[in-house]
Amino acid sequence: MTHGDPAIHRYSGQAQRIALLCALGGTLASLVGLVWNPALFFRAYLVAYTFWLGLALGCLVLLMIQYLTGGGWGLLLRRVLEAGSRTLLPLVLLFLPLLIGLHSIYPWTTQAPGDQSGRAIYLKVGFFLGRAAFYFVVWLILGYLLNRWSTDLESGRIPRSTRRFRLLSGPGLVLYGFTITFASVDWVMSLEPKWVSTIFPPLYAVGQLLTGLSFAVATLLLLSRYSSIGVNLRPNHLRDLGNLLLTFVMLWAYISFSQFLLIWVESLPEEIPWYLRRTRGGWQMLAFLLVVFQFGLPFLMLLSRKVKENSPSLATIAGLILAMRFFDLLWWIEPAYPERTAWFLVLDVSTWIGLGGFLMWWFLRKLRERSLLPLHDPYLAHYLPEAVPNE
Amino acid sequence: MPQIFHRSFNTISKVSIASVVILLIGLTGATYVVGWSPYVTQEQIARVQPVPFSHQHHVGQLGIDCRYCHTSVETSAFAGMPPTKTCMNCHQEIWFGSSMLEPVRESYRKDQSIAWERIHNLPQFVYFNHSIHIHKGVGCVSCHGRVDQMPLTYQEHSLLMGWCLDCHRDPKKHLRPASAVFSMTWSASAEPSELGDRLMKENHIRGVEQLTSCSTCHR
Amino acid sequence: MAVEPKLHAVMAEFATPQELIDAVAAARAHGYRQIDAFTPFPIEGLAETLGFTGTRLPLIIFLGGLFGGVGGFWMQYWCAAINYPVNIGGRPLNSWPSFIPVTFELTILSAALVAVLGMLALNRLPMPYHPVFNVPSFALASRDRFFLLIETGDPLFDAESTRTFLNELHPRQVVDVPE
Amino acid sequence: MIEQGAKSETRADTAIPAPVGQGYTFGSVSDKISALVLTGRTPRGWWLGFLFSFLWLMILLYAIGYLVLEGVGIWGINIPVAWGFAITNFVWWIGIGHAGTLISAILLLLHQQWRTSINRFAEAMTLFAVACAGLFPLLHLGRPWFFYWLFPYPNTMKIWPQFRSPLIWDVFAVSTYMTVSLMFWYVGLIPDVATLRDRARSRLAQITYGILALGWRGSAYHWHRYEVAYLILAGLATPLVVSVHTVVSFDFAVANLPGWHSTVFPPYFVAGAIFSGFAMVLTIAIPLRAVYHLEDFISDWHLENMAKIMLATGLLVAYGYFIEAFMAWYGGNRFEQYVQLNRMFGPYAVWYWLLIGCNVLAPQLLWVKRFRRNTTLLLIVALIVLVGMWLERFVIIITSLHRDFLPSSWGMYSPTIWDWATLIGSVGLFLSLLFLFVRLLPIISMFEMRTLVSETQVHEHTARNLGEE
Repeated sequence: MTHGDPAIHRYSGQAQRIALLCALGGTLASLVGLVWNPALFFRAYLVAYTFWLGLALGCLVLLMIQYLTGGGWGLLLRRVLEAGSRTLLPLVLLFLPLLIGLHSIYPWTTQAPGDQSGRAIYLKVGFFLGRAAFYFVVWLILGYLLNRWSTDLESGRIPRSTRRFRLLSGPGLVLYGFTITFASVDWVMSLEPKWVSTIFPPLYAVGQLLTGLSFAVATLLLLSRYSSIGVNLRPNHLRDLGNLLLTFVMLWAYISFSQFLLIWVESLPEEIPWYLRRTRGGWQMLAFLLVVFQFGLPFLMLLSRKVKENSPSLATIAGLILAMRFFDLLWWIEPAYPERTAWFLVLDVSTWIGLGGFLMWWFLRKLRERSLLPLHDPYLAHYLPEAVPNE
Repeated sequence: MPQIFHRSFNTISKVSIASVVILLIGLTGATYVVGWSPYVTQEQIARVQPVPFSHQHHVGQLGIDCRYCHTSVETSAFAGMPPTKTCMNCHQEIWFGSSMLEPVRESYRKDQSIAWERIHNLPQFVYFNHSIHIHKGVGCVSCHGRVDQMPLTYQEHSLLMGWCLDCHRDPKKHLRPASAVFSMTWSASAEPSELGDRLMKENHIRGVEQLTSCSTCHR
Repeated sequence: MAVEPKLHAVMAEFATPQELIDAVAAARAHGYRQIDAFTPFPIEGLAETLGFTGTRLPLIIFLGGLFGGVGGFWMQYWCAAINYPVNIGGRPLNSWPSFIPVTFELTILSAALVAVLGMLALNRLPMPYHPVFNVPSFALASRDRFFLLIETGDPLFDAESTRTFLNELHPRQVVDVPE
Repeated sequence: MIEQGAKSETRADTAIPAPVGQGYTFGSVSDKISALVLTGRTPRGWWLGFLFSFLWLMILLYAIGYLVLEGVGIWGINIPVAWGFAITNFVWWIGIGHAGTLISAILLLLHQQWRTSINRFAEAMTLFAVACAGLFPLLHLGRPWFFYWLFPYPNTMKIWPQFRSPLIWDVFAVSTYMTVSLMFWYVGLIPDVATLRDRARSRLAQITYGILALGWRGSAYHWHRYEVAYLILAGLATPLVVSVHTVVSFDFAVANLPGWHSTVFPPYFVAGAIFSGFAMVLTIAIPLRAVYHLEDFISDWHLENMAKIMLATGLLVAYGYFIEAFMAWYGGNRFEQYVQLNRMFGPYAVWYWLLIGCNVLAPQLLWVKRFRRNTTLLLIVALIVLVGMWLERFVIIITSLHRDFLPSSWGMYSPTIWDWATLIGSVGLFLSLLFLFVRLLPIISMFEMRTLVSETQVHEHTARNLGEE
């Protein structure tokens, strides 16, 4: 099978080499960190892992959403989302280092809450591991089926209909909502075991969606720059993608602000420390940057039609949001630890790059396996008539 | 299709939109004018009393001190209205035959208070205390005006909450030494400009935040 | 009528949107500038074909929203922190997170008001009387007919030749629009 | 090619249905919709329905009159449950008022053409629901005639509203929502009212619709600015819709009360609002299309789409119930845990489980396509959801309030006949306005329908040409 023009192979080959270099460099730097200060390394690893897992799951969720809602944007992004969701498989293996460092990451593994709360039952290592296994099984099954059927659709092994995709996606989203709720509590919220916020799991999920979307948009626009993706991106396509980004940026800001306002106004002793830790000791600078670069600037830029219809500027905004997602997670996770050495930021970034380089290499390999547009999707003629191949 | 509206309706529609806007602005303005006017606040309106008592005569010409009649002003929330006995202290000697003073004598004979028409009336939900104001150095004249020039007593100020706040937000300008509290003619302009600051400190007057806290007046 | 009413424009009536779009393009190509088209629903690109270069409305609305937002926040700040600072539950006088909801609402309110009033004002509406309503068949402009109008004010306008020009576009009919 | 593509689709459900029935022209669309309004004869059913609603409206007026004379003591509220039916009804109505603008604005931005059939009456419904909603906090003030004290204006007291209070945020949110929704609705109406003006035969109708149409003549220049303004208005209304119920949720979540102070409240309330709003749209749309034979405009496909949105938002609401209970258990705050248990097993447990049945269980039927296509069943589910969403607000308010921190301050709440009269009366107000709207204004946007017809024609045209090649 031939997919797209050869340019994609040439450029993605280059990109893969860069990704591998990143993987090597980042991993080496991180290994130095591991030897030097294991606790610091594991925290950095948690930040990086949370980011890249968010990317994979964000892609998976968007994949299900676009099957349910339809629309041209779903067809344009589908292949990127599929390849993104396929990084889940290596991410299962990459979960193992977290297990090794469990004690230096989660305070509740060493000191039990010891009160009447459900935490005392919920936060136990065995239960924690069992839950993690469950989440991964659910996500892998969803990712596997959606990708498997997609190749089947392409090769004509199944009828030309997205019916089964939609039948899976509805319950799939419910399952995702259910698993991500507990996963967010397990992996991030429990870093400060006394802190409770009912909006945190939705916020975590929206963060993943934003990661997946900004990644997919940036990738698609980069691809369209270097090779033919099978259709010329027209202003209305770009506008739809830009509006989608705008919506998720606003959603992220809305949920983040709701949580902040409600906790700030109440100022309860079990809630407010979470924000106090994150708004002093230098962290307020990062908080400010997050507000400006993950919300303010993209929001204002994306209001403009001209910016949205300009592929490079839209790609830049998507890239900016993607980068800020990492710092957002950094801001969530790192301040949970009171003691800190000056080099933690370097370690965080190098681990992020190391892990990401490997996953991006994997992603590009998977992306090359299929055509860049779902040419056998029955809705292609409706949403992207100009992309229908002449048979 | 024939025209539904005559040519002039283009102008009429513009004029009517403009007049609705002007009318709304005018109505708002009128509400303000009426709401702050003596018609609502009763300020500057002298009221008819059972006996046409003149503060101008008693305070301005005869120089009787406020406290001669309003005895409890320094010690209680209410300044107090004098009993008829206070009037009779003098009026059994002078003007004892005046027909104008007949209600006073009758009140004294029957041992029944004179039903004065109350001038300064604050709502029930306001806790106002005369003594604290006197002791912190707020002169009578600040709120009641130049009663020594009032033939018939009237309300000098609006007594609206905003008027109270004018002073509570910036009390400095309205303070005077203890010796001048009951003076009708004392003027701050003759005094050194830092007097207000000094009195604020000497009289232990609290900060604006406490003076304007809701529960200072609404308890 | 004894006196022939003054002419406002000449108007051609079409049955389909495509015919109108073609006619507008032809009129523009012929050099007519003071023209207008009337349709029962918005047709994408028609205004541009007429020579409309775009509207300032989005900018005006943005400014309206900016005014509402900045003004809204300032109002709250001034009321709560400057004019009458009241201590409520120990919260800061400038409780900016608490001011966000009202700031947001006022931004939207102001922008929306500007959007509607600005749109009407730029369109010079309300205008209950307009010469085009003198044409009996114009009632169908809000149903299923499409009209092209060339005003007498146009430099190229000449009652006779303009009528001929319009007739060449194969309209359903060409009518005079009296003042 | 497209024809072939259509044939090669083996399953019917992959085809996207046309948003308007086959065979319509610009003219016939306009005629059919405007005829509902311009007809001289008023159907007997309309009179019956209107009289019935009007009677209920009279109940409301009577209840309000008595309330103004006697004060809020005629209601069942007292310490500790000071927020009774009035606030429940307020939140319920304002929630219902969310679907209209949501359908109009968000679906417009998402190019969802199926909105065209329902947006007009959904917007009208929004306005009437917000009017009903606005009534309750006013009546709850005790001295409703002083409502203007809530606005920041230079007053005799020289004080300002407390901008740190969510109750003031409410004033701004609700009044902004009312204003923007009204403008959005009216702007959408202008071209349609012009159609009515041009088609009306009676002088009175011509003048009335003529004034409302502002002299609209469909100039291409006007349409251009109109569309820009309408789109931007939609863009503004979308976050506004979300903000309104968010602010309503702040009324609760900002209070330091177990069961109220929960950070998930904003999105969970918004989802609930859309949930009940779509339930109300279905409740109106199903009888409306049956009575006026509007199946070509409001097809089963439209109803199914709304059912799907109801299912999705219903699941979000269920998530809200779940996450609150889970976090109460997980977090270990004893008061929070007590309130959760008290909700489930305390004196108001019946209402709690009833609401779970209405809001969580009943919508699960909508997973099945056959049920989504069954209008009777859909209507029943929608009605159940409306009841369920009312119960949700009732349970949130009553169960959190009736158990104070001190057991000595515990109490119970029972509504009086005046509570019920105001609730029923507000339904009367809503329905009366709706009946008037149906009779006097076009219930479906005619100019947008013409646009759809145009697109369908173009689509058919190109399809035919391509087929011939």
